[in-house]
Amino acid sequence: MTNYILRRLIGMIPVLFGITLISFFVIHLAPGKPTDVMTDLNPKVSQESRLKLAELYGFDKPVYEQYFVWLSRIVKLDFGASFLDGRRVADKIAERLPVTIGINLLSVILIFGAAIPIGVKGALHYGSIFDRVTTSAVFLMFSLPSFWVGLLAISFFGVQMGWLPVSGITSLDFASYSLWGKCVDIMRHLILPVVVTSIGGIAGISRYTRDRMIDVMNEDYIRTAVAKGLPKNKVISKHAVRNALMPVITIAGLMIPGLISGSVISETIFNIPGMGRLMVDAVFTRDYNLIMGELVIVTFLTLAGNFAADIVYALCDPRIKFGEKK
Amino acid sequence: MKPLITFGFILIAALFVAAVFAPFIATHDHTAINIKEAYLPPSASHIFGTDSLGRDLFSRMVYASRVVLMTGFVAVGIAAVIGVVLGSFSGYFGGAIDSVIMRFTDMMLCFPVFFLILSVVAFVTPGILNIMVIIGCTSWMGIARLIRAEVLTLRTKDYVLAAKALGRSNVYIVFRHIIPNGLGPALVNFVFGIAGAILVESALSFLGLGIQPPDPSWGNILLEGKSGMGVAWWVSVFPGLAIFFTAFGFNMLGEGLKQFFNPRLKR
Amino acid sequence: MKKILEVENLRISYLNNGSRTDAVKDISFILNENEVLGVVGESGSGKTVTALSIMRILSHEANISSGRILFEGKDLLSICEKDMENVRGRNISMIFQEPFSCLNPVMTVGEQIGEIYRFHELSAGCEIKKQVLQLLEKVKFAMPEKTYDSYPHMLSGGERQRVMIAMSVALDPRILIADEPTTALDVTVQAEILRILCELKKECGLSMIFITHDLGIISKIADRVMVMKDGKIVEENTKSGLLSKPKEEYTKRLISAAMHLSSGAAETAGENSNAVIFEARNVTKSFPIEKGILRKETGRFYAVKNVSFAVRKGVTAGLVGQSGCGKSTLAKIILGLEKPDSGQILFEGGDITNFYSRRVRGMMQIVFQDPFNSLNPGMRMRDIVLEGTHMLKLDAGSREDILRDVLGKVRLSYNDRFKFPHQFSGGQRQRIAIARALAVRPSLLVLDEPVSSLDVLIQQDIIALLKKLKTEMGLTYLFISHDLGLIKEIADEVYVMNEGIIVEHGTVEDVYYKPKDTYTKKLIESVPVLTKLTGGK
Amino acid sequence: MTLRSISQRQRLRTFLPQNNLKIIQEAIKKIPLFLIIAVFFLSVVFSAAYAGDKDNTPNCGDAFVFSSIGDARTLVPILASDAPSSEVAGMIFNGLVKYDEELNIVGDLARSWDIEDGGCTIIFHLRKGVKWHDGAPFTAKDVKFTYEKLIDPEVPTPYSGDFKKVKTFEVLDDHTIKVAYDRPFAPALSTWGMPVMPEHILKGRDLTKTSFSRCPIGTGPYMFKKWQVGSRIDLVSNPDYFEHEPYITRFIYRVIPDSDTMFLELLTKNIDIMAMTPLQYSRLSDTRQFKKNYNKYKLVPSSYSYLGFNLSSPFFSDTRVRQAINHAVDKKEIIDGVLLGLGEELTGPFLPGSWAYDKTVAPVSFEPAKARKLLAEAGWTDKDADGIVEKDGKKFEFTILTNLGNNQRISAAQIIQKRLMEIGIKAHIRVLEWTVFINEFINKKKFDAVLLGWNLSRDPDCYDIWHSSKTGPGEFNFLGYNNPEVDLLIEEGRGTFDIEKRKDAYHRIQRIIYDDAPCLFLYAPNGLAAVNNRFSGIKPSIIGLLYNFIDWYTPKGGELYEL
Repeated sequence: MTNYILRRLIGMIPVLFGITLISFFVIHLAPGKPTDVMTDLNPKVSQESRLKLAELYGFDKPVYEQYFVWLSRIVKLDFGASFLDGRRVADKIAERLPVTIGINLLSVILIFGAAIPIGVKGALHYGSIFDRVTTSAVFLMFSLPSFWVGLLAISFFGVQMGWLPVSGITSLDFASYSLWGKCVDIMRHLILPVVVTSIGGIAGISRYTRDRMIDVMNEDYIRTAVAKGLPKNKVISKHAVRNALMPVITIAGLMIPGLISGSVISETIFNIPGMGRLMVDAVFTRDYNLIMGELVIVTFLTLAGNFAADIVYALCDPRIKFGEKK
Repeated sequence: MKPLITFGFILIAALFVAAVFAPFIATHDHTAINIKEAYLPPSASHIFGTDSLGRDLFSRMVYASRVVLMTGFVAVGIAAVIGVVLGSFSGYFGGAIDSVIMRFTDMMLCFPVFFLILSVVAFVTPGILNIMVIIGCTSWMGIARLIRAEVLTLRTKDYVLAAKALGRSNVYIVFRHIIPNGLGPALVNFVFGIAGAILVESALSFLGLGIQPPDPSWGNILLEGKSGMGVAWWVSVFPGLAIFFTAFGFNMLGEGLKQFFNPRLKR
Repeated sequence: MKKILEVENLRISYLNNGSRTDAVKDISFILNENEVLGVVGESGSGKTVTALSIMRILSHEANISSGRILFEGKDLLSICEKDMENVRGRNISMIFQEPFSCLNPVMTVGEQIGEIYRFHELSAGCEIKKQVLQLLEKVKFAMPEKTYDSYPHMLSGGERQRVMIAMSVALDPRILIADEPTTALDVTVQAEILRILCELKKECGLSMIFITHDLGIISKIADRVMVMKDGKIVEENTKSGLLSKPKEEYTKRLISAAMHLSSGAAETAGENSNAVIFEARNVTKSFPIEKGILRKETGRFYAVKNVSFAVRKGVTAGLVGQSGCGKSTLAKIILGLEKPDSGQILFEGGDITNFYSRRVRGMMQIVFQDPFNSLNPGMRMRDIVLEGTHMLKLDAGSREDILRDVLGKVRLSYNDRFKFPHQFSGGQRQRIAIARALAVRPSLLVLDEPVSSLDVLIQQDIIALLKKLKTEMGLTYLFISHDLGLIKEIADEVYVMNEGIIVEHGTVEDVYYKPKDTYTKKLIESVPVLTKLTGGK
Repeated sequence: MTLRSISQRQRLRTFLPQNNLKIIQEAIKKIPLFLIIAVFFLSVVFSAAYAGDKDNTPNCGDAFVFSSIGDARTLVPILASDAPSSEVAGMIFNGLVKYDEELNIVGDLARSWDIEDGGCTIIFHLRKGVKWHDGAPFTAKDVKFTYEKLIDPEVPTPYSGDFKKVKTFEVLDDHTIKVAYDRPFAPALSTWGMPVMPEHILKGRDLTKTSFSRCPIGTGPYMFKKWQVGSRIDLVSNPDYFEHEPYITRFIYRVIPDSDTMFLELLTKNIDIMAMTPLQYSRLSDTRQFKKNYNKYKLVPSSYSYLGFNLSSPFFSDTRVRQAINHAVDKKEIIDGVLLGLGEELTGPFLPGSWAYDKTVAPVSFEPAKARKLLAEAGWTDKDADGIVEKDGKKFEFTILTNLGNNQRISAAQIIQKRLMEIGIKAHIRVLEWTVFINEFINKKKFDAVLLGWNLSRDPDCYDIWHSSKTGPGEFNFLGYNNPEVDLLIEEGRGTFDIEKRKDAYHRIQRIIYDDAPCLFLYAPNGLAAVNNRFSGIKPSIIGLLYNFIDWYTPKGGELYEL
């Protein structure tokens, strides 16, 4: 087991390195530097002071040199400071990461919680009304543009009905609430964003589960289980579902990049200070340190996520020996 | 599932008809601005009503269907070509080629694709073609992995060995035996991909990086309608429904194709 | 003899994409207590569907249009699902053909067997483990403790079938239905399984329905025999009665085909010293076993160890061995599809180990086992057959002639040439594969288990066709099979292979009647030869 | 002044229309933003004058929730170049002087000042007894420290330009400062609205890295309390503020990136003030429930949008062509279409309603026929009758560039495109991301026409935009406008303190520029705001809404938030 883990970790490093290399050069393709953004067309700042500023931040050096400077700092886990307001990139990301991960975890739970039963039931009652209705409903949710749904949801639940808060993650006098009050408040704020972000994901997972379930139900060992006289629901829960759900775990691993990068749109609509929003602003203001910092963290978490998914999959499926070629 | 698939097929056919015969179907010149007729509700003269500049929404939507279809097909076309080629070669030749291609695919999969699209689109002038190319170049990984898995099984099939025994070259085998049989699942993925590409375009338009006015696209019409939701519901409802039905249609088509290629699903 | 199970005018039909086909057409039969009823028939004769209907585990496309299955006074087709669950496993149990996919890959063997006790609430936790271990000993597992905790993929085909048997007899059922339990297994393993089944039958007083297409097995263990064809019962009689005096024509043909295959009239062309067309000298081939972090090699698995043999023109060489003995790898090495680690390969005297010229490649062709896998489903028959002719640089007209000529030889109609593989039967597909090989006028034809996945009668046709072609076109065959009877019939000389080594070589006479090597002896004994019963040679 | 204007994210328009809470980078000329802000926030002209008038003594309490599209970047006042940072810093700091309700410059931290030897030296007399939020006394040393930081080359402040003109800066005693210039400099007085920073805290610290930017100490009416990055900043009233303790105890600055979500927050009373789009102002908010809770204010424009021509491009070097285009575009139609009528036509580079704007300059009439005649005169005729005029073989086809995210400008461009087509000119529209737009097109002069806007400050001095010396890369006269007469008038206007002389100069500038038509002056959008009606003491003026914020109060019992 351990040498499998070691091999995977060693495998991660080139990938991480590759991604940072590509993104560093892609970003530097674009015209304009952060210093331009800051002192943009401001007559007070003369041309030569703008060049001096560029030196200050090291933008005059060729791109690959900048990359090595940046890389040497990253190795020491120093992400540098954001050009916008001089704050450490690590702090800025640290503020936003928990919010995004929190929301995305909830939406993953919601996605799997809703999609798997739909998928399994759909497969068992193949072609029944339930199957047809859920399939079209699930595709309906997949095909709705998320920001349109978001705004409709807010104006209906938030404004007309007034049940849920409109945006943000905490209400105004949050500080004065009791601990329990705080939890309830945050929960009420998160209901809409989580639902909207997870609507798209349910279609993919439920369709995938349904196909796997149908395949597994045709397997011979299911027929053996029935021949052993096991009741139908036992056969399904003990044998069918367990075999069908294993590949679904790897799918969870693949969803992480989308989730961690945060749904920029729902963060904008629901006014949630998340990673997605941070990245969009960073891109517009050419905040290289912040963009690269966020890329490294998002990529690292994605690799870790995929790795964890593989481990869980290997634990569930005894056929996969760690590393040995069967 | 038969009715749903045929329903999906009809939707796609309707979309194609709208795109091809746009000039005939459109009731008005979609670029005609008429401030006096701004925000008119749907009526006999304007089937879908008018937008903030008084342009007929129905005509703009019909012309936009061309842009939407192009975005979908070109973007996913690029992704399919890259995916199929890389997938087949890494699956068929295996060894060093396989591990290099697969490492690269894993890397691209971990890559926060939306940011790449964001950064590139933000820096390159957001025209229709750029968006399609970018969406295409960042969504081929799924197809590549799928094709690689297919090719791995096809490679061991007896008719491939028989062809080798008959002295046929590797290239012949790949293009005559491997790819035709591998195309089935790729086609399914292709169709689902189109639905995805359409949604990505509408998301990009939301951030202002999608297809830029005055070229109409459902994304930017929807965005325009977003702020006027209270006043002119039709400016946002109709493009939203259009996106929904198109994506829904393609998904159903994909489901149908999947059952066609994997008979056991039909059972 | 008391009647334990009775089937009355059972009629079952299948509905797939609109068309309704009758799988079982009004059959009735009885099973007596403590009796083994052998059911014989080719694929598609409805024998498996009947068995599944007794256990009521038919797929939901099938629908039982009429008939009753009486067991202990109850009609199994009408009782509710709950009661049927009690019948399954406790009164009637069943074992299946494919050992590789019959066990849940992600559950340990102990768990899968223990599950039966738990659901039938027969005994408490720790008690169950003890009972399962006893069961495993009953089916001859050397170390039951180890097997208890191992997963299905760690066991061999034979072991898995024994686990299935253990499961089926766990609750001492009264009837055991066995649907071709040994077909997918090697001959030696087959014998073992049959021995275990007979012991269990005596010990627990089981009555059995044994379904198979191999009359050899029937002659060994069945008491009564029932022959089925296209959903009807053609003939039913005691074993000795049926085998010695078959009434129906179809039964006669089945018996003669089986007799022919197992005993095999050896019309070998005798020893002749034609020129050696193909020779392999101490060929070795091994595959790396990778372990550890960087997948470094920790050992090598030798598929072919130092094999030398020669094939003479016009002489059919037979290669016999059980699955996993390396005969397919050897076939691929001969055709240059795999590079040997060491050793030489000579063709008509020239050394072609490293380079197979176009000409040489054209002279040797191969026909594979699985008819469904050997033809590209997306190509028309005409293109498949002519696939190899690109080397001959012919114009369209002469290509058509070759097509017409070759199709004629394999008795396929010319106007089917635009059909796709899925429109042909298994036997026809194998003929197409042969036609494809013949189109390039090879001198050596390697046949890797060409007929083992076909029904007995169709096997007979293909073998007859191959013999005719050999004489007509002066072909040389290298016939590879695990079926000793088949080799005896078609081959002139025989090579016996075991774990990568050729253990014996000689003419058919020497190897079959005067086997020197112990492995060959054991192999020949375990073949259920029909002759013994009918008092033949 | 910067070009950023109403660009970047949809509408960076400050919620405080008019010249109140002006966006820093939109401050047009010499007058630093802070002077403007200080004026609008802190001037107590009214309450000071009628100190005695205490009939319904306003009580302290309640909270005021402010809404903004972007979060503040830094609260070090002299580094704050974006609107949110300056809005918050404006509540925490004071400048020496500020604007009052009628745009006159009045004292803030400076009690009074004397102008000597012909306007070249100003002596400020500072207010006594003023304390920093941490209790330390406010002295002239703080002003000196702020001045030195402003001209320090290491500090990346956008406001150093004006202070570099100062010849000498002397501290006479703890409460008097003498500033000397080499030439009379009209906007000089307004530059001293720049907020003063505490010397005893910031001495020797690097302003770009100091933690001060996250928790500032000022002299202003509100003290910093808490900052949740990306969502809100909490300020609390300063009990011993030198004018009087502000009645509203808590000031919460909320960040909501999406304007539609912001409007929904307004409807559910989660925010107390919002800068609205024309659509929200005119259509979405005329519901009974909205009127019950909110008052709407329409204020004097604080910026204008224009279609600027690259004067060195072959198409637009001829004045007649520019005038023809001026006739061809119907400005009224654009204002109705884009601003739903909530904007004013303008005939020159000054804000309608300000003293520098000459109302007598009549707008050019909308006559496509005259436009075609002018084009013909300039040699552009449609010989091959393909609907597009051409001149010596070259088709009149050009591209209008505008920036991403500003829907109003994109709609205006489409209307102009239609109108130009009617007189045979084919205009394409291309939308560019802001930084790409500035660096690749504006600075490198690679454009035919641009549709942009200027946010103007109160002082009409337009040296940086229209003076011919300001056409270098990165400077504002990128159209390349060069009119010696205008140059003279600009220098004259900024060289004298006498309002009448300046007014006469600017009126003549306006007439000349309007005739030259280097650009089409399209529209000046009105400021649109909605404020919760529980607050009393609101007096909208030419200078905006929140200039007397410290006098706002919620009558007893009307509070929405307890303390």
